[in-house]
Amino acid sequence: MTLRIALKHRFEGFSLDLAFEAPAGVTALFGRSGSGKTTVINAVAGLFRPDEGRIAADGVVLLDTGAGRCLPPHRRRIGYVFQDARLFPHLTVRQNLLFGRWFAPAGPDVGPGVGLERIVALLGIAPLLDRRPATLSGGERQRVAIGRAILSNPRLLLMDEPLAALDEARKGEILPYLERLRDELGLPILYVSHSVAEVARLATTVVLMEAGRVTAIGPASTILSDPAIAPVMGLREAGAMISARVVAQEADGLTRLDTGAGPVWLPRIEAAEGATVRLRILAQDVMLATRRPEGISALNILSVTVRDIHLGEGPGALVRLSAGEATILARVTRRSVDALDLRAGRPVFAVLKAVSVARENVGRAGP
Amino acid sequence: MTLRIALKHRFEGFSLDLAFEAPAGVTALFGRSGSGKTTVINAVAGLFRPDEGRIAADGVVLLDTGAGRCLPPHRRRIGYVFQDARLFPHLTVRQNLLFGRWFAPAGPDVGPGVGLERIVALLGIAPLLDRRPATLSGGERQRVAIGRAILSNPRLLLMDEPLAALDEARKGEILPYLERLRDELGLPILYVSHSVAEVARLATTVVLMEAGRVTAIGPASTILSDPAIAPVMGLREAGAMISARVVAQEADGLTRLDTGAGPVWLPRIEAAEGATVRLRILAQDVMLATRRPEGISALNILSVTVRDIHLGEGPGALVRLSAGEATILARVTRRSVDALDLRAGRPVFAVLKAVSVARENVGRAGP
Amino acid sequence: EEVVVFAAASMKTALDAVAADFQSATGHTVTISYAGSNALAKQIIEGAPTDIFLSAAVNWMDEVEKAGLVTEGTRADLFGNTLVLVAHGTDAAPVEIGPGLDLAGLLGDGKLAMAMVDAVPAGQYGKAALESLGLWPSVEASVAQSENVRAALMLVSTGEAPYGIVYATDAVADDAVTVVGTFPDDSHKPIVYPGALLTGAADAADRAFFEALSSDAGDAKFAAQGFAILN
Amino acid sequence: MTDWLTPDEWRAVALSLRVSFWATLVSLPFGLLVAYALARWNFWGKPLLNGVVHLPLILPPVVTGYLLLIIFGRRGAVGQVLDEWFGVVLAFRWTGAALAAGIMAFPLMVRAMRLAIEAVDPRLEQAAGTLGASRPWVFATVTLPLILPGVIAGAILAFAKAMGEFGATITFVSNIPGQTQTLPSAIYAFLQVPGGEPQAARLVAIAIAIAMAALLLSEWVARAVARRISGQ
Amino acid sequence: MTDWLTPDEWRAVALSLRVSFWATLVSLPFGLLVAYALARWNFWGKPLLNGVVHLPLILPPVVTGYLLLIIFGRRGAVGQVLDEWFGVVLAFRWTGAALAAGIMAFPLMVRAMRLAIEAVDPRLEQAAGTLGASRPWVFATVTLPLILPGVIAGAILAFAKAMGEFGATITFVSNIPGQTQTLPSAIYAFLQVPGGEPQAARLVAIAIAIAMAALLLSEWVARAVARRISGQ
Ligand SMILES: Nc1ncnc2c1ncn2[C@@H]1O[C@H](COP(=O)(O)OP(=O)(O)OP(=O)(O)O)[C@@H](O)[C@H]1O
Ligand SMILES: Nc1ncnc2c1ncn2[C@@H]1O[C@H](COP(=O)(O)OP(=O)(O)OP(=O)(O)O)[C@@H](O)[C@H]1O
Ligand SMILES: [Mg+2]
Ligand SMILES: [Mg+2]
Repeated sequence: MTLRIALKHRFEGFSLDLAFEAPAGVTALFGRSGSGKTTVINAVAGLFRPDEGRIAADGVVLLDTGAGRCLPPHRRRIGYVFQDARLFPHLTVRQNLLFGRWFAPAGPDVGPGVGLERIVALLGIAPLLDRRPATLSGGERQRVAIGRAILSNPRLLLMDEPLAALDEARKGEILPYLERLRDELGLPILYVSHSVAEVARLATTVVLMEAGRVTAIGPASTILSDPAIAPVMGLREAGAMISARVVAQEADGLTRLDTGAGPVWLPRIEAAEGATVRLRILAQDVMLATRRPEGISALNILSVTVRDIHLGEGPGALVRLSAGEATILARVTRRSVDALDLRAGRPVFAVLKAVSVARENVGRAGP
Repeated sequence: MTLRIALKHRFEGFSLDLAFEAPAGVTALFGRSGSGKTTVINAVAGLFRPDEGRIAADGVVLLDTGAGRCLPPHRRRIGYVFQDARLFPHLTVRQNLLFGRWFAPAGPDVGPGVGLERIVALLGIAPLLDRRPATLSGGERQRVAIGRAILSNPRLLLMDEPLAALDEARKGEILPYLERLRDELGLPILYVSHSVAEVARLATTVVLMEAGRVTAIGPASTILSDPAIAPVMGLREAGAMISARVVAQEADGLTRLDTGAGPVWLPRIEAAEGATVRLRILAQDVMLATRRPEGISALNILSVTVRDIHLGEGPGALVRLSAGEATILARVTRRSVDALDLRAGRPVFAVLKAVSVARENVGRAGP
Repeated sequence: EEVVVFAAASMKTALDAVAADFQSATGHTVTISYAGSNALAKQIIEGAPTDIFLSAAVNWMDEVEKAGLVTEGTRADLFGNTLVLVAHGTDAAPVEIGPGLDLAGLLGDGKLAMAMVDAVPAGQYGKAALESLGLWPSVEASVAQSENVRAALMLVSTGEAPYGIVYATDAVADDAVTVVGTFPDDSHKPIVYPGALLTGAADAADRAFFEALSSDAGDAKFAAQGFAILN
Repeated sequence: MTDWLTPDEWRAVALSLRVSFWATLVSLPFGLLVAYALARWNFWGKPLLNGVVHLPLILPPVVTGYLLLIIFGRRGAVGQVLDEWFGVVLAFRWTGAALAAGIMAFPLMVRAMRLAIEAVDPRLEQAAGTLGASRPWVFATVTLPLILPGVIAGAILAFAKAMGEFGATITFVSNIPGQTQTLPSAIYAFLQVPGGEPQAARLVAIAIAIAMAALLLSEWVARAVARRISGQ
Repeated sequence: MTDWLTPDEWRAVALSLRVSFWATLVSLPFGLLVAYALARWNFWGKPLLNGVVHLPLILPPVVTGYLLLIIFGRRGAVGQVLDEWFGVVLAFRWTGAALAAGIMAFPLMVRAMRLAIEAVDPRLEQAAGTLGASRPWVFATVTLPLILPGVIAGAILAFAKAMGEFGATITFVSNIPGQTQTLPSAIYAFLQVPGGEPQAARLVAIAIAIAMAALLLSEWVARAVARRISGQ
């Protein structure tokens, strides 16, 4: 499903003017607080009617102010996880979860575990089923809201910072599930998050927003490895995405992958041999060496070539490296650039610890 | 100020039973969603009255169910940033910010920039001052709530996931300010967050909670470098805190520090020469080598000794290293443990990239 | 000087006229409070600052007298009234009111509008008259009782009820109803409007106005409204 | 009990209950509709509707009763239509008493419901919309349950008012024992005759008892509903 | 205008306005207090208070007026005390009419305010508490502004009711032109005499016009307040 969005609206002190196209998969809206992410999402859901705009999902026109067309929210079949959970206070958690079911088009539960039990178990809200929302904790509320939206069997999911109130462990459980929704159900998701890690893991497409405008849009791997964009996301989160093929699951718990630039060992990745996964390698996790280091704990040493060097404002530099087909980013100090005499075309070794690719930075390859 | 908290309460399906003491500085409550953090904070604020409990701030008894004493919230002078912002819908942003002023004890603005203009500039909410909360974005709302609590001139600040809805850039602006509140005003803060980075940066004391109980408590440096506790926080966030003295600000934008285990260069730290700062060094950012590596981009190579090795469940291991007085953690694969023949007492080199200590992991040394 | 009069509401038109003349002749002010006789009597008993009470019912004047609030020797039956049967419309045929009247037949499945037969004087008189004529049992079930006689008239006037029993004074001004018969005087107790000077009345103006009510000019105003002039 | 109430009085009590019950029940959906319209819709003539709804409050009851008579009486514009087309006669029937009571109570009912509707967070209704609920369904599954305390308050106000209504009722449908003689009419009758106060007091006591029982019941229900929502 | 209203009628209009205005204004704080107590406090006798507040709605107005006469009349228990100790006389004065109107309107006012108070999110009040506001201050700075639409609704209901109040007023303070003759009493008097209907109709038109004006004004104010809160 492709979602085409074009919006123009003026608030006092803030104006929105953007157009973009979200292909299938997860499209992440990324931008600072107040940049207009929720407003865009609300327009897609039909909760906000812009001065001018056109929104179409595949063939279906959801909104066309020019033609005076505006599908009401309940006819859009769009699941929405709100920034504020918005649970129904008069219904129990179970009734909240099943609310959308009453209205969803008939038919059996589709796809992998969109059933109530599965979702309840996944979200860890089984003990809450008979409670009412008033006394739930912040994170519990948000989890119920996620479940409610998914269970309404939508054809498009809008998620506005769904995991912000959750702890790392819970996030780690929910993220793979969202990946499965994306991949196995092919459920398109418009996803707002301030966490680059989440975006990197889930997003197929990234839309960068600033003050109501789109400043960059593209496949997640391109946007997230673009050194020019890195400062927007925070330098610490700069990194590149590469695809790798699972070669073997080894006995000591490591998985061997082939990246095209040499073998890489990572802690066990749950994927069949031969499967393709995407790895996000943070620029700051990559060390460069002019000689192949020895007697060192890092397992992964790739031969790469320096493509270009971006000097930032501070003492750091982002070095773009060609690793076979793929691109890797490395963040080093200017002092090291000088000391190692790094320049475009020079072959070097990229050193990467096995453990530094965090579990959350390994995602299934999107569609 | 020391805060002594002892609480016992039974909800249906959840019981709270804990006692701890929060010394001066920032005390972080850390635990999974639903573990009782908000409940504890509510009790301190006087919004929740437990079955049994005693809460005292320095000499002042805020609550003592045994003695039937319960100071009403407005007499406690406690600023509270709620998990849901709770702005007053009928007041403008400016009036919301100044609300506490009407009731705060008279006196000049205390401390560094507790004045309205300062806070407004810091939080980036100047354009919103005459708006009403209804149309603010999620992050804008939360920022106003932070300002409102600080401006009420409290003697204790409670913050329940105050930065969860904010982008990295904004977080990066607010965190140093909270540090200043902590250090210069000596304002004690009880802080709930799911972000270990935030906790590591701000917290003097960390209280780990699980299912209504305290499972660990101690100085942030101890708790965060305890390999036994690391899994609770997420292995990726495991790391040690060390103190370092600023030795020199060098010309290429790096700061030279003395850690006791050798010199360390980091991107410019805004601190005077001679000042002490705390660094959080993530275990996964530390590489180990048996020989001093050469021709490598990493600037910081410390001679350390292996103290002990914690093998986890997976393919990884946490290696505790003695670096002079301090302790450093390194996360490596078991395969490397074997390959490098790491064992207690063995002297090795710890390799640390200058850029890998992220700005947010450098904090001012707390009190 | 101010004269305060509590008077039954049905006297309003005539009494206002008398008061207007009195005021222009003497320069005294006359303030008249019109309400139901029962309410006025209770208020007088509860200490209302009143000089003259004009009641539409004997029993409420009795109550005031019992309470010792009537100036001795001033109570008098001032006016009288007659009870008539009215029909809706301008062309209703007159009937002979007597024991032989087939009132139930006239009504058909319509209602006979009356004031409340146990509580309001007009209703009480009407019920007594029908009983003495032997008509009550046949029409009892068809009686629609109104809050007061004016409301009963309104039912006939709008055609909701084909017939009604009201005072002659009420029927005069209504073009939508026809008086089809008058109840014989002996079919019910005499309908009288007693008036009295109350003990609170101190000055000459009060007495003068009370007397003006019985003067020829006063009588003429009441007669014009259809009241019978007693004594 | 039977000793100290005459059969007519018993009938008045029973009739008052019947009239008030039906007046409340039948006006409930209309009240809800009007309250919703006034709270949420913008339409031409809204101030007019608002004014008309409040009329029974402003006008002396007798006037309301008179207007009802003119409109809904046998010869009234609406009354004739109702009679000829549907065979519904209101004049001099308890149904007319219920109509009068319902109309007098209508502004109270509408106000209570309107306040409740205005207090509902529209964002919850939006959320229901995104979950596939159409407007009517949103109303039935979200709005209505949330305003239930207000609806109950409106209903009990209407019931109480209907129990006490007298002026418009007696003007419109008169006072026919067993058909339209409600408790207030009976009380009124006793107050019209000297010495009737004790009897009136008896009936007043009964009226109070009934209304208090209804009030307590409604409070209890409203509290139960509110407690469910607050989750305690 | 002056042509088609007699001086007495003018006085009735002016008096009705005065009576309704003061009845509303004076009962406002009491209404607010009672509404707050019923909405938020738990105390012994709460059902009783609730019942008493509703009484004027349940009882036929004549009964309420009669009770007022007995209690607040010159010879009444309270009336005597008020007279002797404070020199306040209510009986047969416009102040008494205001009392009657205020009492009759009280249940409507309280209900509206109570619903509004119950709709206020207590978490906002808690937030105000943590910012140092004591209970009364929380009420003044948070609760009251938030319930303002409800307070306005309550006040306008009370005003409208007071404008239309008749039964209790005429029973309690009679129908003395210039002193206690309100618009509804004047209408009543005209309806009691043959040929008085046109005059009554004129007064009814005036009553409607006044009440509509008040209603429109209140709606406008309430909307402005609500708009501020919703931030548009
Ligand atoms: N009705 C309105 N009137 C004026 N300004 C508005 C209105 N609605 C939204 N805004 C402004 O539009 C901007 C975008 O709001 P939006 O909620 O889309 O931001 P966001 O990107 O979701 O931010 P956050 O990450 O903080 O949630 C904000 O600055 C907000 O204040
Ligand atoms: N009144 C209540 N009745 C029953 N359970 C309650 C009540 N109030 C809170 N709880 C439960 O107590 C637990 C702790 O809640 P609390 O809000 O303190 O969690 P938390 O640690 O703040 O979680 P989060 O990170 O999700 O905000 C939750 O499981 C919650 O459901
Ligand atoms: Mg947002
Ligand atoms: Mg919480």
